[in-house]
Amino acid sequence: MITAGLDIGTRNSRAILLEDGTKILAKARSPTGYDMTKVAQELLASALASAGLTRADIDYVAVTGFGRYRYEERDLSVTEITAAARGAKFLFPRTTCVLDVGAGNARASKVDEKGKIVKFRSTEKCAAGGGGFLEKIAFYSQVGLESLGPLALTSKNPVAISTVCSVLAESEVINLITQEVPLEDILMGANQSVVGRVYLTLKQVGINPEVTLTGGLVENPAFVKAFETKLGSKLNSSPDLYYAAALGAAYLGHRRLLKRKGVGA
Amino acid sequence: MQALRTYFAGIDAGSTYTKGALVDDRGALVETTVDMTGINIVTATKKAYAQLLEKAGVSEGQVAYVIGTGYGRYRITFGNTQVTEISCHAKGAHALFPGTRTVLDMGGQDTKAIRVNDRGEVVDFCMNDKCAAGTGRFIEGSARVLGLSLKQVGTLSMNSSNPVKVSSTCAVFAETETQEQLAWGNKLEDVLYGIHVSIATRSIGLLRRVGIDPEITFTGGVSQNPGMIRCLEEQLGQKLNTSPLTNFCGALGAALFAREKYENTTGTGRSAA
Amino acid sequence: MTPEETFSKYVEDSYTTFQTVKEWKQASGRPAVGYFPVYFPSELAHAMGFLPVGLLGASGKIPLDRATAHTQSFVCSISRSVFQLVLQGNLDAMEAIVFSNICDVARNLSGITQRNVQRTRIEYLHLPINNTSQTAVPYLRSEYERLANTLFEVGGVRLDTEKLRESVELYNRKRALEAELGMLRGSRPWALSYSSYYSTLRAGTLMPIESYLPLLERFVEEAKQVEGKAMDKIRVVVLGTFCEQPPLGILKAMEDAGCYIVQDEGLVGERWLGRIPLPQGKDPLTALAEGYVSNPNVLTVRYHPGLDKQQRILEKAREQKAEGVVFLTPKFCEPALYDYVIGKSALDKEKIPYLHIEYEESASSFEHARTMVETFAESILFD
Amino acid sequence: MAEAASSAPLSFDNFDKAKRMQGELTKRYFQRLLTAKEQGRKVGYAFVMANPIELFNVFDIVPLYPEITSLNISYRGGAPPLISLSEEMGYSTDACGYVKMGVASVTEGTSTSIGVLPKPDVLLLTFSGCQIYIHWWEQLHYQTGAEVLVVDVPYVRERDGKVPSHDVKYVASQLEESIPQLERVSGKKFREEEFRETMRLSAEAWDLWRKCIEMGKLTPCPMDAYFEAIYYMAPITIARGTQECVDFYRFLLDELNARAEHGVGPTKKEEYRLVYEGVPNYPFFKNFWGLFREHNARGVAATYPKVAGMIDTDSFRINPDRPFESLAEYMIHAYCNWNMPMRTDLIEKYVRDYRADGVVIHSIKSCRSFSMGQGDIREHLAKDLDIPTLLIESDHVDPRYYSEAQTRNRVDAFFETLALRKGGGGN
Ligand SMILES: Nc1ncnc2c1ncn2[C@@H]1O[C@H](COP(=O)(O)OP(=O)(O)O)[C@@H](O)[C@H]1O
Ligand SMILES: Nc1ncnc2c1ncn2[C@@H]1O[C@H](COP(=O)(O)OP(=O)(O)O)[C@@H](O)[C@H]1O
Ligand code: SF4
Ligand code: SF4
Ligand code: SF4
Repeated sequence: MITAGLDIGTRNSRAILLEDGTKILAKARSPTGYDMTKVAQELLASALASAGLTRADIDYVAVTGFGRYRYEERDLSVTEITAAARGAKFLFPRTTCVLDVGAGNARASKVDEKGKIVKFRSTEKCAAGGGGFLEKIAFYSQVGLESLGPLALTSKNPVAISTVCSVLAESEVINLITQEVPLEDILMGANQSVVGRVYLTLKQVGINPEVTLTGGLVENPAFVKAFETKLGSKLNSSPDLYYAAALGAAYLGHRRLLKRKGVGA
Repeated sequence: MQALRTYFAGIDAGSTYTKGALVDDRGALVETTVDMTGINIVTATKKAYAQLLEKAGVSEGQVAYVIGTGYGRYRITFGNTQVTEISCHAKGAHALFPGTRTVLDMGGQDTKAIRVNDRGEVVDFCMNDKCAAGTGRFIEGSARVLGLSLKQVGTLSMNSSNPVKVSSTCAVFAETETQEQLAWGNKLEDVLYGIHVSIATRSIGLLRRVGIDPEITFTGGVSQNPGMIRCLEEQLGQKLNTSPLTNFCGALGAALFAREKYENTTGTGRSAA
Repeated sequence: MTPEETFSKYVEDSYTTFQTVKEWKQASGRPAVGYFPVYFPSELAHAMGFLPVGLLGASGKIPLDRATAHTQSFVCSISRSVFQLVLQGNLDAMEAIVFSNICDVARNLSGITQRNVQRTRIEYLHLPINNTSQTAVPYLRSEYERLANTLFEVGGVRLDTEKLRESVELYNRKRALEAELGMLRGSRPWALSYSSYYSTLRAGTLMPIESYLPLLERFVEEAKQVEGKAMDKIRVVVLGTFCEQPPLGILKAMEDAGCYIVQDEGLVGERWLGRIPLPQGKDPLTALAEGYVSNPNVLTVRYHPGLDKQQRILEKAREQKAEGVVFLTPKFCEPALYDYVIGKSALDKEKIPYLHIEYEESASSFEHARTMVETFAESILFD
Repeated sequence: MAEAASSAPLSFDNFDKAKRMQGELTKRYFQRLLTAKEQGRKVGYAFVMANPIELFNVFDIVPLYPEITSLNISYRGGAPPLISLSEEMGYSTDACGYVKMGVASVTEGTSTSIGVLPKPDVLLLTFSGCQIYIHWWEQLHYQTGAEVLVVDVPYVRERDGKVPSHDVKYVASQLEESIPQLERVSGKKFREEEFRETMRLSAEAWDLWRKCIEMGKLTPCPMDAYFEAIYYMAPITIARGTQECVDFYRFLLDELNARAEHGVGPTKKEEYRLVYEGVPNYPFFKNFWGLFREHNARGVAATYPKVAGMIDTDSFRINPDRPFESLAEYMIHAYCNWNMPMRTDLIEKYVRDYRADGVVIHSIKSCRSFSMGQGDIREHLAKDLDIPTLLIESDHVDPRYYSEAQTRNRVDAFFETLALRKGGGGN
C-alpha cells in the first residue's frame, strides 16, 4: 500500500511517498511560487519518478499545508499542524512537543503517545514569529538564505533585536546595517529574535522533552543552535524533519486507508 | 576665483537605493545617479558621489557644498551637513513641479505625506505608523516570494480586471493574505493589483492627514511603478505629477539645499570638505 | 420574501447605505437613533418614537482612508469603520448616535465623532459598573432620564410611561424568541446554520420591531420543523464576539472546518437582559435600570463585583456539552484580550480544550482561522 | 524677552535640587511600601488617575500604584522579563504594558528590579479615565483573591465640561459607602478629624503644584513642563495629604522662581516652546528627551502631568468642608475622563496661554485611553488652527515599540519645519 503526502506551504512544498505506513520511498521539494496546483503535480511526478513508480501505484493522497485545497485529486486534507505533529512522532517516537516553523508563523503543539495533538498555539501574527522574517533579513544583508545560518554561527556578540513588530524589526536591522555592526552579529540577533517569539508560543503549550523541530528552519543551523540555547536542551534533528508535514499527511492517509479497507472487507 | 563653475551635490542614502544629484550655481539639475545601497552604506555613498562627479565630468574641487539626506545621512563622511529627507523631497518635488502643494514620497522603508507652501517649504508632514506600513519593500517582498521581478509585478498588475481585496492593515498580515488569495484560486494579476490597491489606500489615508491640495507630486522609488500610479490616480480621482526624475527628489532637494546653504554662508569661512 | 431573505436584505443594507432606515423614516416621519454596541436600552428609544439602529461597521465594504487620517492603526476595526461611515455621511440618516462606556476606544470615538459631525447629536451613556452600591439603580435611572431628555430634544416626543411599558413588553417578546432560537442551536445545531441564526439576530438590531416580530415568530416556527441530520462535528462555545462582529465568512469557515457553534456571544448585548418583569404598578424606567444593574450574566465590558466569570464560563461549556471553547476575539480589542486570559486559566484547570483566534470585522480572508479551527477539530476528532 | 545674559556662569545643577528631593521622597515611599507587611500595615492597590488616596491615609493603608511601580521598573530597564512572563500567561502583545507588568509583578515568585512587591489587601477600583482598569483589577482579584472595592466614576460627557448633579452624588455616596469596607480591611475606625486634616494638606499641596505648573508661562520657561514635570508630579500622587508633600512643592516653587530670576533652565537657551500630549517613553526616557533637548526646545505645558489631577483648570478644588463631594469632583475630572473635544480644547488653550511654537503628540500603543483619537487632535491643531504638530509613536514601557532611527527622523524634520516658520534657515 502506498500513500502520498503533499505539503503545499506558503513558501515551499514537499512530497513524500510512504509504503505501508512505515517506509519512506521518495521525497521531493520545491518552492511553491504562485501556481499551487502545478507545483503539487510536479512534486508528485518527481517523487514518483525517483521511486520508479506511476500515479496508478498510489492508493491514497493526503494533502496538507495552506494550499491543500488547490490539489483536486486529494483523498484527504489535514492541516499542517496536525500533519507536522504526526510526522515528528513518526521520526522521533518520544516526541512530546512539536514546533513547526513556517514562513508566516510558527505552531507549537503538545502531543500524546499516539501523536494526537493535545494542545496547540500559533505565534501571534503581529510579531516576527516566522521564517519569512529571516528570509527578508537574508535579502537585505545580501547573504543567501542558505548561508545565513552558517554565517550567523560565527557571531561572538549577537546584537539584541528587541522590537516585536516585524515591520519595525526590519527597520532595526537596516539601521544596524547602516551602523556597520558586524553582519554575523546582526544575523544571529535576528535568529534569536525569532527564537524568542517562538519560544513564548512553545511555553504556552508547556515545554516537555523531547522537543522536535519541523519545517524549513531545520536547515538553518543558527536557528537550531539559538533555540537549543534558549531551551537548555537538545532538539531532535534529522534532515527528514524538513518533510515532517508531508510525511505526517502520508501517515494519516495510510491510517485512513486501513480504516476504509477494514470497513470494506 | 577661477573661472570654473561651482556645483552643489545632494546624496540620498536610502534603505534600498542610494541616489545622488548635482546642480549648478543657478540650481539647474546637471546629473543624477542611483545604485543599490547594500550593506556598506559608507562605501555606497562614496561610490554614488564618485559616480555622480564622473558622469557629470566635474571635479571634487568644483563642488562647493554637499548635503546628505536619507536614513544613512549621518554616515555620509564627505558631506557638509544633513537635512532630513522630508524637507529634501518637498524641495525636490517643488523644483520639478513648481505647482506642487502636496508630496507623496513612497520609498523602500517608509511613506511620507508632505504639505508644502509656494516656496516648497514643509508646512506639515506625516509618516506612516508602523502598523500601516505600505511601502515599496512590501511590493518587492511579494514579488520575491512569487518569483517575479519588480517590473513584472508592475506590468502584470496592470492587466487586472477584477482586483481582489487585501484588507489587512499590517504589511506582515497582508503578505499572508495575498498568498491565501492565491490559494483560493484567484488570478495572479488580480492579487497583485489587490496589493497595489491596498497600499494606495493606506497612502491616501496618510495624505488625508496632511490634507490633499493639488498639485500632488509622487516621489521616491515607487513613483516609478506604473501600477501604483494608476491605483493612486484612480482612488484620488486626480492626476499625479511624476517623471523619471521623481525618483531623485530627495537627492535633488538636498543639492538645492546645499546651494542655498552655501549662499547663506559664503564669506563666513565655511567651505567644502 | 422569506423571513431569511428579508433579514439578509437588512443586514446587507446596514453595511453602508442604510436605505431601509431612510425609507422607514420617510414613511413614518419619525427619527432614528444609531447606537454603538454593546448594550443600548432600545425600549426607551422605541417608546419615544425612534427607530433604534445597531451600528456594527461596514464589514470591509469601504476603504477606511478617512478614518485612518484620524485614528491610529492599533484601533479595532469596528471603531474605524463606524467612524469612516460617519465621515462619509453614511450615517446622516441618524438624528442621534449613542455610545456607552464599554472601552476606551469607543469612549474616545464618541468624542471625535462629536467633533466631526454637524447634524447628528452624539450622546454618551454611562452604564454603572458598581452593582453593589445602593445608588446604582437610581443613578442609572437618572442616566436614562437624561438620555430621554436628549431624545426629546432631538425628536420632539416626551417619554410616556405607558408607552415605555408597551415597548418593554415588545422587546421582552423579541428576547424570548431569540432565546428560543439560541436553544435550538444548542440542541440541534444541524437544523439551523449558524449564519442564518446570526443574520436573524442581526436583523433584529435594524428592523422596526413591529415588522421584525412576526417574521421572527415565523422563522422560529419553521426552524423548529427542520429535521436535518447531525454531522461529525465538534460542539464549541464561541466567546469574544460581544462588540465587533466577526465577518460571516469566518463563521462559515469555522462551521465548514468542523464545528457546531452551540453557544456564542454574538450581539450578546441585544439578548443580555432576558425578560424584564413588569408587575402592575412598577415604574418601567426603574425596571429597565434594575434589569441592567442586577443582571447576573457575564458581560466582558462590565465588571461586577461578586460575579465569578470563570465559574460562568465553565458552566456554559458544561450546560452545552461543549467539547471545546473558541475565543474569537477582535484584533486590538483589549476587553476581549483580558477576558481571554481569565477564561483560559479556568479552562486550563478543568482541562477543557480551547482555541484563540483573532479577526477583523473588515477581513476578507479567513485561511488562518480555518486552519486553526480545523486543527482544533482534528485534535478532538482524530485518534 | 530677556535672554539670560548674566555674566556669572551659573550652573544649572544649583537649580536642580528638587529632582533629588523627589528621588528621596520616592525612595522613602518605596521603603514604606516594601516593609508595609512586616510592620503590620495593609496594602491597597490604587490607580494614578483619580484615586481618593486621602481615604487610605485615614486608615493607614499604604497605597501601591502599579502604574508607578511599572514606570519605575521600566525606567530602570526592567520591563522585558515582566512583559514576557505575562505574555507566557496568555496576554497579547496588544494589551497595555502596565497591565502586563502589573499582573506579572504579583505572580508568585516574581521579583522586579525594585524588589518583591507586596500583595494587595484591597483593590481600590476607582474607574475613571481608563476602562482597562476594571479588567486589570479583575485579573488581580482572580490571581490574589483580594477583594475589589468599586467606586464607579462616570465620564465627563458634555463638551463644555458640565457634569450632571447625579454623577457627583453617585460618586460621593459610593465613597461614603466604602468606609465600612475600609474599616473592615484595615481594622481601624474612620476618624473624621483626621480625614479633614489630610484633605487640608492635600488642598495645600495642590495649590502649590498649580503655581509650579503655571511657571511655564514665563519666557524663557524655567523648566521643562513635560520631561522635568514627570519627576515633579510623583509626590502629588504618592504623598498627597501629607506635610512631606506640601514641603516638596514649596521647595520646588522656590527653586523654579530662582531659576526664573537667574535665567537658567533645562536647556542652554530657549529656542522652541512646545506643548506635549501623551504618555512619555520610560525605557528610553533620557534618549527621548535628548532628541528635543539638542534643539533647545523646552516643554512649556503638557497634559500628561495632569493625570494626577486637573489642578490648572477650575474643574475641582479639594475642600475639607465638603470632603466627599470635592473628592468626587476631583475624581470625575481626571484628564482621560474628559471627552476628546475637551482635551483638544485644553491643548489649544495651552498653545495660546503658554505661547508655544508647536505641539508634540507622543502616541503609545499600550494606552488607547490616551491615544485613541490623538490623530483627530492633530487634525484639529494642524488643519483648523495651523499649529505645527508632530505625532510620533512608541510605547511607555515596552521597549520593543521604540525605534530611535524612525523617531529621530520625524523629530529632526519637525524642527526643520519649526525653523522655517520662525524665519530661520534650514536646520
Ligand atoms: N534551505 C534553507 N536554509 C535555511 N533556511 C531555510 C531553508 N528553507 C527554508 N528555510 C527557512 O524556513 C522557513 C520556513 O520554510 P518552510 O517550512 O518551507 O515554509 P512553509 O511551510 O510556510 O512553506 C523559511 O521562511 C526560511 O526562513
Ligand atoms: N523602476 C522601478 N519600478 C518599480 N518600483 C521601483 C523601481 N525602482 C524602485 N522601485 C521601488 O522603490 C523602492 C525603493 O524606493 P527608494 O525611494 O529608493 O527607497 P529608499 O530611499 O528607502 O532607498 C523599492 O522598494 C521598489 O519597490
Ligand atoms: S505592523 Fe507590526 S505592530 Fe503593526 S500589526 Fe503588523 S506586525 Fe503588528
Ligand atoms: S471591539 Fe473591543 S476595543 Fe473595539 S470598540 Fe468594541 S469593545 Fe472596544
Ligand atoms: S490603558 Fe493607559 S491609562 Fe489604562 S492602565 Fe494602561 S496606560 Fe494606564
